[in-house]
Amino acid sequence: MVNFGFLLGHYNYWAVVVLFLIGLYAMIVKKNLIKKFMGLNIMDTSIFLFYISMGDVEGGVSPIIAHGGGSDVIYVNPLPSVLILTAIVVAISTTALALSLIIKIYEEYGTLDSDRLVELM
Amino acid sequence: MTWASHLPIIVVLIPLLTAYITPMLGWMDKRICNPLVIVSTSFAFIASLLLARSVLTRGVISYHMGGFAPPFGIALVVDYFGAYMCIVISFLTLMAAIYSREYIAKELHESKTAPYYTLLMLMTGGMMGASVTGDLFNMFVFFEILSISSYALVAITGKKVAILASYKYLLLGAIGTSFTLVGIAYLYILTGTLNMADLSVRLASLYGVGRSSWTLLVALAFFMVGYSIKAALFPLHTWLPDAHSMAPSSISAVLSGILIKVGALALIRVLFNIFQPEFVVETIPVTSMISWMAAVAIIVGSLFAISQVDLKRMLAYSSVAHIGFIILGVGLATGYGTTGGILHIFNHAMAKGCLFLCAGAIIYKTGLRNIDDLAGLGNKMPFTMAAFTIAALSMIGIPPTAGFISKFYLGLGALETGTWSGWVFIGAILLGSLLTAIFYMRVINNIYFKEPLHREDVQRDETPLGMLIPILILAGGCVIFGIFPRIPLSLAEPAAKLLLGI
Amino acid sequence: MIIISCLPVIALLSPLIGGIIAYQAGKISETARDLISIVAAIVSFIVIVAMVPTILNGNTIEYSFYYTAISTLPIAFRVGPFPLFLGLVISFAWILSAVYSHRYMERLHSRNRFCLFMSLTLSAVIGTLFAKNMFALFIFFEITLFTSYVLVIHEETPEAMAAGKKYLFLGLATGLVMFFGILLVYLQVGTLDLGKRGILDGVHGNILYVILFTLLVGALFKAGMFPLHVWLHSAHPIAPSPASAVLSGVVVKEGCYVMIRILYDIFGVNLLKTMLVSNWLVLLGGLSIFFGSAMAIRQHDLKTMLAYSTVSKVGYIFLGAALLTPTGLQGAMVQIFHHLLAKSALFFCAGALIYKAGIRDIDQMAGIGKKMPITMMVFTIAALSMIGVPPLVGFASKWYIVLGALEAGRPLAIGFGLVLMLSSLMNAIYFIPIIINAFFTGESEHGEHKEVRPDDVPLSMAVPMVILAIGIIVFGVLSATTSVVVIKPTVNAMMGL
Amino acid sequence: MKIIPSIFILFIGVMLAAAVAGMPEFGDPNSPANTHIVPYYRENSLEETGVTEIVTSIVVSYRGYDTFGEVTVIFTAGTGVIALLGRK
Repeated sequence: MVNFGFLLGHYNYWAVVVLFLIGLYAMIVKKNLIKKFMGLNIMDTSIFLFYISMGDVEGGVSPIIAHGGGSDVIYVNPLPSVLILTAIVVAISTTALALSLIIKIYEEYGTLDSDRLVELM
Repeated sequence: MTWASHLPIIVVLIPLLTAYITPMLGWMDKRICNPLVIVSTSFAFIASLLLARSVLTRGVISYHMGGFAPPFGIALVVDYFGAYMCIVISFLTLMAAIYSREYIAKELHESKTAPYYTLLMLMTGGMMGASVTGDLFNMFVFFEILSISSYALVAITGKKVAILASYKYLLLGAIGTSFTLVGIAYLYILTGTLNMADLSVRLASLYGVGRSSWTLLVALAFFMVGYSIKAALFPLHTWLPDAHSMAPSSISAVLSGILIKVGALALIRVLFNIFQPEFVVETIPVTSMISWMAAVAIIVGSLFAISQVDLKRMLAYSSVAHIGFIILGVGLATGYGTTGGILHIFNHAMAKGCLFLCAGAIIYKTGLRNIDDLAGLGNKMPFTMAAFTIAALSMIGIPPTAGFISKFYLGLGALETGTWSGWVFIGAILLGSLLTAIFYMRVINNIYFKEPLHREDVQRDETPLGMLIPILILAGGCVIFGIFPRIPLSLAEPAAKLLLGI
Repeated sequence: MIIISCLPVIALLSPLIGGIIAYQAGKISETARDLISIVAAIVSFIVIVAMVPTILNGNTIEYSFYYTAISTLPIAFRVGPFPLFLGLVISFAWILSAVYSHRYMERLHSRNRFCLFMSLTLSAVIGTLFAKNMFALFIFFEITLFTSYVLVIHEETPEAMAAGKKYLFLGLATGLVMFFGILLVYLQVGTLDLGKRGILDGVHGNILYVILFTLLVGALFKAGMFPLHVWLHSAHPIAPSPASAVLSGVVVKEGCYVMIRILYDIFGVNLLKTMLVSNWLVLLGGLSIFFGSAMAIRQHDLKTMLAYSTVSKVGYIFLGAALLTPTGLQGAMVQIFHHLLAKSALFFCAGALIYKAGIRDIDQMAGIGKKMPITMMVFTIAALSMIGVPPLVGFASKWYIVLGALEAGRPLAIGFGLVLMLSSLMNAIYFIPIIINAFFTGESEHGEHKEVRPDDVPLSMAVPMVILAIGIIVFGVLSATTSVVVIKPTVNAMMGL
Repeated sequence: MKIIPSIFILFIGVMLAAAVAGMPEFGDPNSPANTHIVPYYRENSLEETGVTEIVTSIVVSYRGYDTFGEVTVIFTAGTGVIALLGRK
């Protein structure tokens, strides 16, 4: 019944799905603010992986045009790499801001436990 | 190639470049920041007006960044809606910038002045960029500029509660970002393009074809969730009341007035520019789904607002309700309805901007935040309170204020659908209007018709002129555009028609 | 012939601007403030008078602001005979009210605000009268709600705030219902113009009943008709007396006016006849007459009694209009004029009693007629007119309504005759004892007015009252003439005859 | 306590799985992503931008505007961090 070819043909994507869910789960369920953000980073990383995966081409080489490179050379798709460069920077920026917020929260409240914070608020 | 043809990029670059200069100048002398920002936003405002004029005369403008043709390079596409948003954004930011001069001097520590203005400009640039872009990924990037700067601005006062509010906002916002990123990836993997116009063409061939339509639907769902978080559409609004009430009032005005509307803009772009109206209205009824959500948002947001004691929190919940009005209008996907939704973006920006600025003025002068303590302010700050009243009436939708016109269009749009759900929607609109009246009239009654607790409360002590001017301009706008609504309608109507393809 | 003229706009703007100037002037001098607001009302009156010849010659005056509002729905004005004469009487009553309030208000607080919102209310009422389309009409209709709300809660006591809350929120809710009806009309026929009689002609089906119901809810709320009267008996008495007079005399008439426009201009007589709703509407009017009178009898507070009496009189107006016959409509119109004069006079009298003797209760009025003869004479004339005693104008109105009922058909006429007799009787039950008590009974021992010297109200309060009383008599005597000259042509025009 | 998040996660997982089911296979050279725009870059980027590395040419030329936005995002985050943690 199960089409293993289909499953295997998408194995990278399945990994991405699992990673995404782990990240999302951590983000929702974990009480520690830093762990929540680690969850977010896992989620983001899974998306990066996904972008890279979809750019891959069977037997492709990195997209650098060798001098006189013929048209028969297969390159991997460069566009997702470009997008992911930007997305990584965005994720880093968000994380930087989040961590500085967390530092402030710890200074002000003395705890990073989200339940405690709700009480203190 | 005259300079006028570069207007689409100019409106984005003015605030962003100002943002880059501000810290340098602020390092030399902090007093320069404010005039610089005011001048720059004024230019952005003028540029937006020129942009709108050229869109009105020459139709939709497509601007190729770096001269690369659209599917390969990034194209900026300014349609009526984009130009309209630019005007709203630059106008309200200008008001907030003028207001900030005196407000920020008291509210913020001196060392934060330069970062404040830098972030304000970045946020404006981000909103402008998101409004004029024709590229899906580019919109994501600009959304991040505006989101990250708004997270920082919410927390900029450094107050305990503000930091936590900002964290909450950031957490949800980051989830929204990730979701939209997934949506973009799915669309890209199906079509291989990121340009909105190209996407809409290439997606059209995929509707209902095999399993790839599943991916399509999931992508749509992820976009909806992601941008609904940014737009604070119920039930994803939970970050909004904290963030908007804890931010400095000038920022609250911008956040509530336009930032969430940019989220609505993204929703509109995804629904009508990327996915075609026929698909989202008929094939799968996404629009009617978000309309239902918006109708619930109107009622629930208003009910929550009624139960608030803190003035700014009440205003924040009112924003939840009014983003519902906007999204409802969009989701109706009829000529009148979508026009009403788009028109309400402008009307709500003015009214809610004015209200938040007034709330800021009250806090500035008296330090009061609690609605029950506001007695006697009608005599103490007559102009501010008059502006507050006008803006509140506009929120309720009392003629001849601007809110009435958007209510009229939304109502017509709901009836125009001709279905029973249209009758439910108009019920929600009217009930929402009545509920809005309940909580705004409570404030107005407190201001004018209640004995103040202390004698000194009735001494005349008006808001400083620098803060009063933007308040009065916005309140005046609420009335003027209620009597002369054709001015915003001249852009809103073609915008809706173009989006819906009618 | 249509004549483009900005006179309606001036009539509308002069109280608006005058009120704002008066508000500012009031910070310096109270007399100047009152003078300015009186002058503003007089200007408005004169402007309306200036339109009379044009209208009597069979022309219409129009004015519209281009670029206002939405494409097919400009904020525009059109003055025909009916709005004109109603406007004439209203602005005249307003002058009297402004004169009256000069002395009356001096014991109350926030006088500047009161003056401002009186003027704004006048402005909004005139806007409602002269509106060309339902859109503009609704705009002014809603503004009236807000401006009159401030008048209702003027005292700022908890009771006043509660009454105001009821008034405002019910008004908003019913206004929204009416708004819904307007949207329905606009979507059905694409116009809201009130000029063509029966713009809904050609629309079929149940939607018509929905539209009729929703539109009438808004209008009848403002008019204080029976099921929607719940705010009236608390809001009108609690306001200061000059405000009660204009609320009961004018703002309620605004609701009646809108009701008539809905019935005759949006639906039209023919359509209403095919809809077969006339009898139900007449029944509603009859209920209102009964209920208002019955409740009035039970009251001890004079102003509350007068407020309930308003509910009953609005029933007459509605009933007359709902008969859908020319004479019935004529009766309704005369009743509008009559009630405007008489109820204003009665509330002025009630105000005078409060001002001079501190009396609010009917039982305390024994013997007051000897001390305040002018007040009580005016009261008597107005009350007799309310009961429908012949030479007075109230009789004329009832007479026409009866005739209208006869035109509509025999069963209706008999039924209505009964209603009329009963309600006249009820009116007599609650008015006559007061009069007898005031003039022919000795002073009651618990009256608060013992120390009142035997003098009457000041001149500035007496004159408006007397003018109104004279008006009641004169129009009653001349009712045949006025109805031929003024009302009959108007009615014919509205009926499309 | 953790049941509701789990159900939510499961729901998202099902959606993601459905989406994966509709995607072209991993590494498929004929997928739309690999055939629509990318060939243009392969053929024209060298002469239009003069850069042999296609990724670089896209980053700085074709999608240079995105990169400008990306720099701005970093700038934003930097300003934000300064605003939050900067000297008191």
